[in-house]
Amino acid sequence: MERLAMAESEILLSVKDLHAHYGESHVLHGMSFDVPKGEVVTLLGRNGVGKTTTMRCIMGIAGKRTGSVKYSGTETIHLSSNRIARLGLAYCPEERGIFSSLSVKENMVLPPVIKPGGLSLDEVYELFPRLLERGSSQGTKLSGGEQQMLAIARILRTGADMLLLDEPTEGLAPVIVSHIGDIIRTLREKGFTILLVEQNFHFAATVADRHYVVEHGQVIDMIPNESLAANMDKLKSYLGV
Amino acid sequence: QYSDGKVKIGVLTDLSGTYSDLAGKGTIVAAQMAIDDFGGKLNGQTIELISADHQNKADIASGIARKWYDTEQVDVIAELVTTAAAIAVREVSKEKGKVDLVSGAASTPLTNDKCSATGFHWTYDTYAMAVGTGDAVVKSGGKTWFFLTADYAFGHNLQAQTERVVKANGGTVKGAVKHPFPNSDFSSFLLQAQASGAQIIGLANAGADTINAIKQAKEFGITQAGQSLAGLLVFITDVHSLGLENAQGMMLTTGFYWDMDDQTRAWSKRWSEKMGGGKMPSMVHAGTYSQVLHYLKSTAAAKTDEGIKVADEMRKLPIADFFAKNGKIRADGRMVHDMYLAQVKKPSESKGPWDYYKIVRTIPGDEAYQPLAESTCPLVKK
Amino acid sequence: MTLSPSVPSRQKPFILALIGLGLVLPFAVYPVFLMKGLCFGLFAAAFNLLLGYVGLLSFGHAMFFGWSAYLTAYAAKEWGLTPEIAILLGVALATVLGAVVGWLAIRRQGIYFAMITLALAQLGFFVAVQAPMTHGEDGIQGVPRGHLFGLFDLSDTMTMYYFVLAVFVASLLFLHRVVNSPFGQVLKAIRDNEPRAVSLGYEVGRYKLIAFVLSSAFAGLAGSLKSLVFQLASLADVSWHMSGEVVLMTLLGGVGTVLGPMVGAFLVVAIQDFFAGIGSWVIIIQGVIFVVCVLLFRSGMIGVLAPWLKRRGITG
Amino acid sequence: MTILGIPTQALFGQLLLGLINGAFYAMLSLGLALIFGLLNIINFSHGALYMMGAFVAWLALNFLGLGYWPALIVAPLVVALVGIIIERTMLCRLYKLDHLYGLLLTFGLALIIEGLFREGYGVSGQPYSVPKELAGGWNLGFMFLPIYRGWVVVASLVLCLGTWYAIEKTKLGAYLRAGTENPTLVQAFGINVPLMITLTYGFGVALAAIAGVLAAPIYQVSPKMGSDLIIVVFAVVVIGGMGSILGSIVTGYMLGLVEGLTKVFYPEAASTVIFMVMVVVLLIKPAGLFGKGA
Amino acid sequence: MGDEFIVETRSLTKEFKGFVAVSDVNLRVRRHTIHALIGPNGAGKTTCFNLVTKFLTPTKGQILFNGTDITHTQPAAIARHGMVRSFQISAVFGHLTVLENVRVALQRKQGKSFQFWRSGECLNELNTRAEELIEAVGVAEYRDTPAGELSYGRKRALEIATTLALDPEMLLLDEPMAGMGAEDVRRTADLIRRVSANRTILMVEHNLSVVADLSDTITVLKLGRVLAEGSYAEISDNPEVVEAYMGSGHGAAGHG
Ligand SMILES: Nc1ncnc2c1ncn2[C@@H]1O[C@H](COP(=O)(O)OP(=O)(O)OP(=O)(O)O)[C@@H](O)[C@H]1O
Ligand SMILES: Nc1ncnc2c1ncn2[C@@H]1O[C@H](COP(=O)(O)OP(=O)(O)OP(=O)(O)O)[C@@H](O)[C@H]1O
Ligand SMILES: [Mg+2]
Ligand SMILES: [Mg+2]
Repeated sequence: MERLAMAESEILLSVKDLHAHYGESHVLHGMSFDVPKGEVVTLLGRNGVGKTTTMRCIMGIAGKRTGSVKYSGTETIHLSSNRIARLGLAYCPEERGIFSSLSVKENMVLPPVIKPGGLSLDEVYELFPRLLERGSSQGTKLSGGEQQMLAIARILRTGADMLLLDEPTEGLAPVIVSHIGDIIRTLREKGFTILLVEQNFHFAATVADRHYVVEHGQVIDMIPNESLAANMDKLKSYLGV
Repeated sequence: QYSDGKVKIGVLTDLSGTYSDLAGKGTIVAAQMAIDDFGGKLNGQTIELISADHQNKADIASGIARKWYDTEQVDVIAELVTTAAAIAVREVSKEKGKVDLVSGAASTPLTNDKCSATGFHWTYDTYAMAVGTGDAVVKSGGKTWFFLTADYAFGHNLQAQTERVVKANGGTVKGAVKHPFPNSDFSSFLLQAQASGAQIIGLANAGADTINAIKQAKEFGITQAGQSLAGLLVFITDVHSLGLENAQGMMLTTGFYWDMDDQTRAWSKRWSEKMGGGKMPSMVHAGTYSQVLHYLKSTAAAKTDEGIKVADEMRKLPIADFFAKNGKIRADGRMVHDMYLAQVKKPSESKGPWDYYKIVRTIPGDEAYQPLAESTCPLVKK
Repeated sequence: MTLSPSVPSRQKPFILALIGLGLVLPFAVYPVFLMKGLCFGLFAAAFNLLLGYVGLLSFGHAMFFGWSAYLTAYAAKEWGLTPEIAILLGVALATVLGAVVGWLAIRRQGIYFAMITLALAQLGFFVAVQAPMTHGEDGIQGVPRGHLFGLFDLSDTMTMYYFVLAVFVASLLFLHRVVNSPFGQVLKAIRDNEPRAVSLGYEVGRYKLIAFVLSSAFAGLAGSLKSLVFQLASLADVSWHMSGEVVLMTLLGGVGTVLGPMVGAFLVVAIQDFFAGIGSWVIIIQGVIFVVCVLLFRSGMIGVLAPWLKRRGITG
Repeated sequence: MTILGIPTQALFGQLLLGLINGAFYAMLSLGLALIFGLLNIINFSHGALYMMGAFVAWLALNFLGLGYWPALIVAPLVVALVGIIIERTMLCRLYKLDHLYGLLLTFGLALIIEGLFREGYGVSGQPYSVPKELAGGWNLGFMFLPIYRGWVVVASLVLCLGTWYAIEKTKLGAYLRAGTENPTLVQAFGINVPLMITLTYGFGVALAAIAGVLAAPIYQVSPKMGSDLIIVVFAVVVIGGMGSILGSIVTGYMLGLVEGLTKVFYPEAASTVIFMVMVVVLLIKPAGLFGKGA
Repeated sequence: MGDEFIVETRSLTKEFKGFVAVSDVNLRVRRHTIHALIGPNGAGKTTCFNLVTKFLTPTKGQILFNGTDITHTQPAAIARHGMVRSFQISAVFGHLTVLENVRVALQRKQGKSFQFWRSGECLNELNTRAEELIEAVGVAEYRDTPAGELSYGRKRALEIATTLALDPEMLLLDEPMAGMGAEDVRRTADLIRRVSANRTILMVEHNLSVVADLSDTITVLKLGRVLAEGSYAEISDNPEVVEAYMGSGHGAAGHG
């Protein structure tokens, strides 16, 4: 509790009344939530409620967006995505976004280092040894899970303080999932702030500090991880489990 | 009897393509000058002029001709650079019984198997080119020939005509190479010509192709090494863009040169002014003037705009204007007039802009053009 | 290749009104111009079958158009065949060429498909330049229109017009049918996601080939008609400019729409017709129109008009 | 000595000439491949911009008195500027769409540019003379090689290899390639993709402009010089493998040679042989000689 | 092998430029069972799938389906023989509506697909069946939405409906649950169980609770080779499997 109180004074990312459209369809209806510095925060919700869209809005790559997204005090809603990234955000997309014209190694070193403080290449390979073995292979020739690893691995080098991970455990073997859990915890120790979208709330529970529940493009509830057990029934009904 | 009470002349030419300098807008201006000089009116009605761009394509030419005859009450179509377009229009004109006047196109089929009772070929043709340039070159010692030929009907036709003249004069043809049309790089073909060892490299092409071939021959030291080039169809506009430096000494045949006498100079000056200055007319421009004027005179004389009657009248009337001093039209539609063999001046000889030619010889019309007896035109009674 | 979505228009009264218009129009507008529009409209519609519904951009359709035109012209002029037989011969040639080119090209996609078709069409062009039968630059001129079925004198412009209109309407209805048939549905699926279609058990290649052959046959039909209307078959019909023109017509009108290609064709023909007299400007104006269309009216004329038509309840 | 009835001397000559043509193909297809690679746009106006390069040189000479060497700098800059304006005002609206729209737009632009130059300067071509320093020629024994043509080959080789090195061997190249596939994501990594795209386009057309200046003394400076070439250059890019930098360079030179040989044995087919090669290559190697994947 | 096994591979091997992705795999899938293929990432599961459905050509080895050798059969033909697959990365027809997506699959059996002269109306007779299918996977409310606009999870559901529409004898599902919410996972699992009657299913899935729940037999691949095979209980007792795949803590990080 004490930590939470302290965190409130240090909000790293603050989303207020965010709206987004894809063409005619209105997808986010006034999304608002805060991510305190140094925390791991998840967005939970059923399929299609707008979790991915929220992440894309934060990164400035969703079509039409209005409202406010502040990152460490800077309003980003009108910035282009490269400027946003340079503020210290890094994004691991749901569809992975591995480049087929680049080798695994090239994919790995592609995102430019934005600030010091990221992991070194050796550290990254230590976390994902499989990627070293397949280094010269064409990016998209990797298996689904390997691509997922690569997508996470490559943003760890950039030195971004805040990581946006969209379903990072999808398609990964259970060993690797728990491995990723370890990594997220390690990153949190190192002071990274992480916004996580997850379907698997059992997993989310092992890494997160708090959970926002999303429905119809809005945040409808916030559950601190400590009180997750107490709120399990409520959560299950939100997620339709 | 004027069918619709007015006379309307269509100038169909290349306004945007390769031949738009040697023909193009200048022919419209020339036709308008002919109308003005005629008095601008016929039978109390203003003579109308319309023009269009056939882009050197047979299909466009034929489409426009058809539309003009069907919907625009056009009585005659003039100029028609490029054989393919000229033939296309000839077919339509024949079908509709209208007169067509060819100035820019070169090939001899227009007065042979493609001839018609209402079709005329005015300014020059490949036969005349061969007689002029081919003959002169052989006689001045160029006995062995190699041809660079544009690979389409016109190029083949020009090569064939020239070969005939060369052989008739005791020359020999060592070979020929067909180059794509259009073509910008002649180095390879020139090298083949060089390897043949022929004294003369005959350029059976036109416009930009000829220009490029000449420039590149110089670049590759072919002329310096003793072979000569013969441009078999060269217009003054080509000489202009080659520059005298590159073109000097070349023999060429033309139906008209602006600086021949007072009449030609006067007309050319007028034309040049109307064109905005800085240019002199090619034979195609002058020919267009001449043919339109003759058409108008004949229509007035025939007192009708019915194609076949006007055509008959045209054959009867002699042609005497600054372009053709003693022209006459034959049964096959050929307008026979004197041609000129010219040599391009050296830069030092040139006194000013467009002072390009020395006229070497006048070729009498009957010698310049294919004898009627050889024509394959069905209209020629034998 | 994903292009603007299709705008179905299946309202019968609207179509009937258009046909009615087609019947009376030649009394107001120069019929040869209308015939040209119809021929190119048919050509564009055939092309659209491939681009709009299979997502294949052929850059060599002039080959079918042009060679069919040549054979029809040759058959009518040199062999003196009646127009319907000459047309059938032309279409048969286009179909065979379509089968060969299609067989070679459909294994590739996207830009490679476009380039293979272009390359093969260039070979076709080369043959046309070299073969004596085509008369090179001059083309086959003065083609007799002859008597349809030995009965109707096509040299009469109006008779010719109604013949062309009939063929056009029948062809367009047929193509419309193809697009909305079970076969057409599979084509759309293939366009969207080819491996998935394979996994559902469709021999993707065969569907594409059939579509290609149909498209080339109709392109051939358009070429044959054109050669009779203008009594001329020329190199322009087989050149890559013609292939490019049909792409432009289709895009201007609206890809994947039934009426779009026709509208585009009339538009292009009208532009060429209207600006024919003014030299280089015709090129510049065409260029400006393409640029404007691509930047502002991307879904083509029909795509832009569709919402408007819909509001008025004209199209479905 | 003869090979297939052609004296070896002549054969060498033809091969050398082929190489010179190849130098132009390589420079043009390189720019085209670069633009296709990053913008996914088939730049139909490439030929027109090449022509513009030559015209800028000609205009600079006739109106500003700037000679060949300054033109070699000025023309690419001017054309790159035009390219950048085109990219910023028009092409940038098309990236999310099918290639086809880019093709159409640039096709339209090509018509406009070419039309304007035709309107202004006619079509018969303007002369542009070889710079004094490069006049004359070497007698190689088997042929007379104009020094200027030798210079063209050297200049083109240096340019092509330099570009290739910058793109394949540096980080910049990786950005370019990744930007082709998923520009949104690359930008979300903090790279200014729009700027990169604009500069690439500018560079690509500047290459075309340099080729144009190099061509001016050899051919006429004519509004048509680009449209004659563009289809062939497309073929070169496709044979090399769309978007492959090395592919377009090597194929450019190679096809120049093939074309040169065809001119000896069957000149009528010289303008078609490239398409024959293209059919064969694409049937055997669907992605082109140097292309990856299909 | 008679009737017992519907699919059998013999020494199946696939190399990519010197890298062996699948090595000497002998897989036997018993008729009318649900057979799961699991293994660490990059073990070669998808590659195995691609080999069996002929989207890849094996370097070595043989594949039998219903006793016939299909090693050299075309992929589309395999689908017509009754073996249909889904894809790991979702695959729908983006411009077709949800209903049309399913109908495209139903249409194949109808046998009218080459009939380009027939009106599309004749496809409406398939609507009832198609609606049942989209209802079953829970996307019925999007019946007329273009599939491209669905969220990821719903695309997956639609893909399963499309696959089922072919009523295949043998179904290959590559990670059918990936990206699905817990709710959908449960519904899809039910669906798979329901459709498994009279069918054989081979599936790749990382969601262990689903695997445990559904599968009769499990084959574990590792580095392209078969590591173990058996029921869930047998597999989860195998220390090698636990180490290579499940991870010691898999209970804690377990799937919903
Ligand atoms: N490109 C698009 N065009 C139109 N609608 C879209 C598009 N992408 C997403 N949508 C719609 O936006 C809504 C939110 O999608 P989003 O991808 O953000 O959901 P999500 O919460 O991430 O779901 P999932 O868990 O399935 O990934 C969905 O209803 C979806 O159908
Ligand atoms: N076309 C290819 N070229 C080269 N290597 C490949 C190719 N396809 C797959 N591989 C390699 O083969 C191995 C097995 O890949 P596969 O996709 O079968 O794994 P998987 O078991 O399905 O893994 P996941 O659970 O992550 O999806 C991987 O290491 C991958 O990099
Ligand atoms: Mg999502
Ligand atoms: Mg896999």
